Amino acid sequence: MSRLGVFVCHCGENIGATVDVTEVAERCKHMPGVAHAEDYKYLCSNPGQNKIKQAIEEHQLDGVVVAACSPRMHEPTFRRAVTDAGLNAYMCEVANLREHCSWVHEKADSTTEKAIDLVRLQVEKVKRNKPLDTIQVPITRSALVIGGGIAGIQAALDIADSGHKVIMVERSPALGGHMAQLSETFPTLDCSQCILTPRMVDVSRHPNITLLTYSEVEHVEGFIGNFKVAIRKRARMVDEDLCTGCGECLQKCPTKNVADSFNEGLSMRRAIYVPFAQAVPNIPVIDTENCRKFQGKKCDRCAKACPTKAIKFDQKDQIINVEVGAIVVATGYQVMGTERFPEYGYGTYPDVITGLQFERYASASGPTQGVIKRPSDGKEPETVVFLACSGSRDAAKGVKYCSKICCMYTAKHAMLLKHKNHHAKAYVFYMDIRSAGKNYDEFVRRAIEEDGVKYIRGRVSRIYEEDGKLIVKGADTLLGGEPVEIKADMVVLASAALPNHGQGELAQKLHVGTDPYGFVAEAHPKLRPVETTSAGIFLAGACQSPRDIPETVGQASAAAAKVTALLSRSHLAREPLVAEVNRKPAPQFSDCTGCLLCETACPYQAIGHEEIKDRNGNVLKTVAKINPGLCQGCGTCVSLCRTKAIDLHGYSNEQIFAEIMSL
Amino acid sequence: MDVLRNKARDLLAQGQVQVVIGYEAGTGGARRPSFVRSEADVARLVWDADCVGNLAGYLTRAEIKKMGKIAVVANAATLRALLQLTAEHQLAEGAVSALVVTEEGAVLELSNAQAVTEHVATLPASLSAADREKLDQLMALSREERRAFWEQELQRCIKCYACRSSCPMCYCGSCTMDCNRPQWVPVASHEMGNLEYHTVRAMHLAGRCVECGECGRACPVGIPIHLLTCYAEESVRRQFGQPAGTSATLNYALGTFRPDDQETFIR
Amino acid sequence: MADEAFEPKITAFVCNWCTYAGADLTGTSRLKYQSNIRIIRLPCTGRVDFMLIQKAFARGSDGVIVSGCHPNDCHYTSGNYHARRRWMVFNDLMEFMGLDMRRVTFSWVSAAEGAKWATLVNEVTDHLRELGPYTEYQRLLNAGVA
Amino acid sequence: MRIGYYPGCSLTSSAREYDESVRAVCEVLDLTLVEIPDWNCCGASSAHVASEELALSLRARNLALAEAAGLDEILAPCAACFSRLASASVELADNPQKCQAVSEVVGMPYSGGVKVLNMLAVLERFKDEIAAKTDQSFRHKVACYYGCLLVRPTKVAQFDRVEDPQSMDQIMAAAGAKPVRWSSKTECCGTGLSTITRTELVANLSGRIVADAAKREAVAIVTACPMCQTNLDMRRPEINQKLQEEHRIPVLYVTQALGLAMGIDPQRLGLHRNMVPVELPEPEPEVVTTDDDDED
Repeated sequence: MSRLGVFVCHCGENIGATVDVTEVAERCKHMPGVAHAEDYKYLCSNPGQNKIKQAIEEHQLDGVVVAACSPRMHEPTFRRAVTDAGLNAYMCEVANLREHCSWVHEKADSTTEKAIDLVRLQVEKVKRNKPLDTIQVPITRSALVIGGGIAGIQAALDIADSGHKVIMVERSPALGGHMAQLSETFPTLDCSQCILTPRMVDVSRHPNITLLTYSEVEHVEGFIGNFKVAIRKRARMVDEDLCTGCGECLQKCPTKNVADSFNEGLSMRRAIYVPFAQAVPNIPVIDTENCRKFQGKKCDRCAKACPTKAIKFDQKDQIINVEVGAIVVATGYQVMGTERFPEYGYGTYPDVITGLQFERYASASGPTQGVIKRPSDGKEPETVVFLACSGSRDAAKGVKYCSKICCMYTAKHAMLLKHKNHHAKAYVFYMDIRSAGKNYDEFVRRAIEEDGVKYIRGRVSRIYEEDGKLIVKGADTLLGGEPVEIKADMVVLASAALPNHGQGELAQKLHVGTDPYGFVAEAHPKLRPVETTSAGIFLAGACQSPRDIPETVGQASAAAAKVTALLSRSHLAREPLVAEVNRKPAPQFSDCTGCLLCETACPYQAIGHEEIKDRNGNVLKTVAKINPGLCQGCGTCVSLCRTKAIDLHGYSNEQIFAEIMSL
Repeated sequence: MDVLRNKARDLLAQGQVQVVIGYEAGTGGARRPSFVRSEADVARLVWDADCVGNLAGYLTRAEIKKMGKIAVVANAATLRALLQLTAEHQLAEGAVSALVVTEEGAVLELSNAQAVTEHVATLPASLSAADREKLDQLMALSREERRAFWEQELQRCIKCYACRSSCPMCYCGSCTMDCNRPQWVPVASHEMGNLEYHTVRAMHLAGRCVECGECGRACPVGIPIHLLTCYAEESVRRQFGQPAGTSATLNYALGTFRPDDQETFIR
Repeated sequence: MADEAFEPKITAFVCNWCTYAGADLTGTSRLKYQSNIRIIRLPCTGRVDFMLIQKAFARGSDGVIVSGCHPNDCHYTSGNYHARRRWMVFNDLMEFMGLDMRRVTFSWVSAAEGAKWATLVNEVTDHLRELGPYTEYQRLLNAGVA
Repeated sequence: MRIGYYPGCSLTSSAREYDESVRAVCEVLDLTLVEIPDWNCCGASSAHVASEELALSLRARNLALAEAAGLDEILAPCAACFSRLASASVELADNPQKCQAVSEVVGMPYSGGVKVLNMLAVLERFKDEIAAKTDQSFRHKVACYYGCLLVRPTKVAQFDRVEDPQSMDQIMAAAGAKPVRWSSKTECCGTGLSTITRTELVANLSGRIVADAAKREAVAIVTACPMCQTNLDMRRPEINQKLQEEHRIPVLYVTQALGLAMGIDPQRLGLHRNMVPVELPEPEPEVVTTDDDDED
């Protein structure tokens, strides 16, 4: 017979006012299995907890019911107190007499009766509790960073600096992401290459970081602390050890008409290329779609030109399997193309370009070495119109959110235009200017006051071509909605920032949720912004929602801190309230019949199966097996199981049955 | 009839299968299962309109599995049961091949799940017209009348569990009824116990029942309990469109979900 | 229940993350509701086995409330979706067997809907008081047993 | 192929040439037009301003007549009729209560299934037959002008792209013409109030369209709406006076242009009724396109 202790709290007046606490304590004394019952003014106070500890020793109690406030409040407190007294934490239950009884009912016998029922309910439950210990899950003390932009670079460096191994996977042939494409960065206008290149070199030189470029995550399985990741390292057709990066092969390639995605299609590149001059690693890649050799034609000029014979046309994709304890998603964003704007010509007007394309024009390493030109005839545009909020904050385009960074980079673009061509005219059509960062608004004011950029508050309804000029039809809502028509040489759309292409598939591979727009979903918008609902998978940067560089770096270091905290211990302690498949002696071995219908129901893919074999290895039975590291204890499988083979610690079938029968 | 026998003889002769489960003439013209293991006994096999029993129930028994490769004479419900059992990992792929006697009298040998799936797709639903009519009749009654009907029927249940042992989908080694810590369903065959047992069984077959009617035929006191499981299966098909026994990799309707499942009663 | 006026006995199975927290909020906002209900805490509505509802009635409840997180809010991402499917089939089957499903209330109550919990409990309690004791089911308890 | 035909008031009066050319072209394409028996005015100009219920009932009656005659699709060549009838069809499509209410007013049952198509949507289905039936003699640069009601509002028209429609361009290309790229496909021609009351507005707006077409060396402007035709064609003197330029570019209905390309006698296409005389220059020489040589 169990020896239980019942402690009824007055909670000052909160419970005592409407529930006859002493009556409850008195009636509990006569409940079968209760060895000791008392009431006290403030059980959660130190003296209150000490009373419980003393009673445990004095009456050799093997279970405790504390009738007080909501377990969501002080369950941990009382469970810690009980452990101090040498009793297993999970042999202590809390009856909610305050929020669920005294505060919501008037003072009456029925209220006291209800309180007694609620205590009896927990008493019956505690009788069937089993002592449980926290689950220790071993951790692989290394991390995977997906994405080689500034977010991935910062996260990888921070984790590597804390002494843990990092594997970085970058889809394009080199690090840098979108930041490498930028000319100068707001609000200080320092050139992006100068602040990014050292970091990229650090990554390539860091002893703890294994850099896999031109590679993608193929498959992920496992759970926090124990992820198994298959990475596809696509064939570059260039042997990375032999290649010295001399660039001889780049000159010899006959195919010169491939649109260069690094320059956002503004210039052409060859079939063998390095994305940009300061690329890390500085090793070329053969683009098999456009290389003649791979279209069946005879050509091996690059191989002939290579002094170290590094070109290997027969290289194959490699699948690299790694084990990591944590994953950081830092896959960045993309900008909406001009083809998504019917009112601005469906992308058919060459001189209507995106912000990223303007960045390439403004960049010294760009197709025009930093001289702002226009795509149609290469002339330097006299009048340039910038359109803020192109596609963002526009339900018709399916992008209701504000892309956050465009107000700042639009002001920067206009400023750069004026710096490079003093008598050029820059107009910006805007709805509201959102420049809320440090020194941000001063930057925009400078563009307006010192550089003479004309800001027009209004939307542009249509752009059409006439005599080589772009007629921009808008309205100026500050001048009473006067229609405005500007004959522009070039129009730059500050188009919406969207989730990067392939973000959806990656999220599915990682079992990570995405929000309705396709950005990675954070665990909690305010309290857990760098974590995802899948334990052990963190996120940083614009993959979660549009974000500028300062915030991205901040978030990357935050994610790295979370990873370092996770990897700092060899084992991970987890709440033991998990489900378990029962086991029995031979010949049945378990109630489970191996139908495995629970496997598909588990939201955490925690249920696999195992084969029970006899001594010489032939399979006697296949039964479900629950991985305690992954199981979060929701109980969906427990109520699904037809043979009741699975039970949930803390909310077992027997316990709940007993609770029902105690009413 | 002899086409079937010849086929069985060949299979046994070539040792492709170790046993052919079919029907043989029972007492008083009834049909009962027969387990032919040698060519000599092949003559016992019969096939006609009375062969309605669902032989799939035997496929999950350990003693039968021990016999080695099995061929089973299959009607529509047996084929559906084969697929559902494969979907629930009770039958290994290709462990059982089905012998189907077509109207034209030819014998098809369906030896893998894919062949069975294609054949099942061509077959009509196996709920008999009488049962269909009975179900509609019951649904037309008011709640109180239905309560009275089932109370009166279930009162006669003696908890012999014949329905459970005859059902091909009730292969569980230990059933909820056998669980006594806690005692989910009262063992006694009083009304409460009977009602809860048949409710639990119907819920356990929702989305899994192949509507073969075997339980209704097996009930010694003649309760139409197959209507309960057929109704539960139909409810799943109507609401979630996932019919049981139509694919070897079917997702169990109550083990999966769609975020936009429509219902009208949740407040 | 000693006194003569009938007071319905109600059992509630609620999920810990939403409805239990919602009921806590009802408490902290000092909203009043009738005290017939007894709340049983479960981690998720996915943990609610239809047999629990049967057992509650077998134990003499006149009404059962099962409540959890709204779809898409589940702490375990899909527990409530699974629960909803089971309730849809269970509801349908009970109607077919003629049981009085007016006595079972399924609902979504989030951690922020303290007021909704209070109104729900009051409404269900009044409705059950109108329906009276669940003699139809409780009569089965001792039917056919000597 | 059989389709309901709703000429509407303008095709039986001021736009008779549109009606004649539609019938001529459909004959060649062997598309039988079944005029809706006893059709009534679609309430285009004023009904929907006066009373919503009147407007809906007027339009619904035509749809009910079509349904009674077993026509599940109606061709309404005039853009305004198309827009009015289509909006009724969309409004009643999945709304049994409204259908019920309207049926009572109209005195005829209407279940909501009739679909309304504009001229381009119908011609689009015959692109191959058009290519086959035309003798490539109409190799002229044309400016395809869509106006507004053919493509807008999107919920009603549900046709082609709003800002840069392509259907008429493709139809004319199938007939051998060369549609020019220009910026005024869907610019307003000044219809609405301004044709009668404020003609100078029409001169300004339509003038821009005509000037843009001329600048692109288009030989003709092609339309599919009587209102656009009126403004671009009949108001040409005011346009020329406003622009101080002499524009003699003719304005053809799409069916008139197709008729010419099919070699139908101009008289049967009603070309003599066009205000700006239709004098087309010699068709452009056949340019044999060879695919450019492949680099070594």
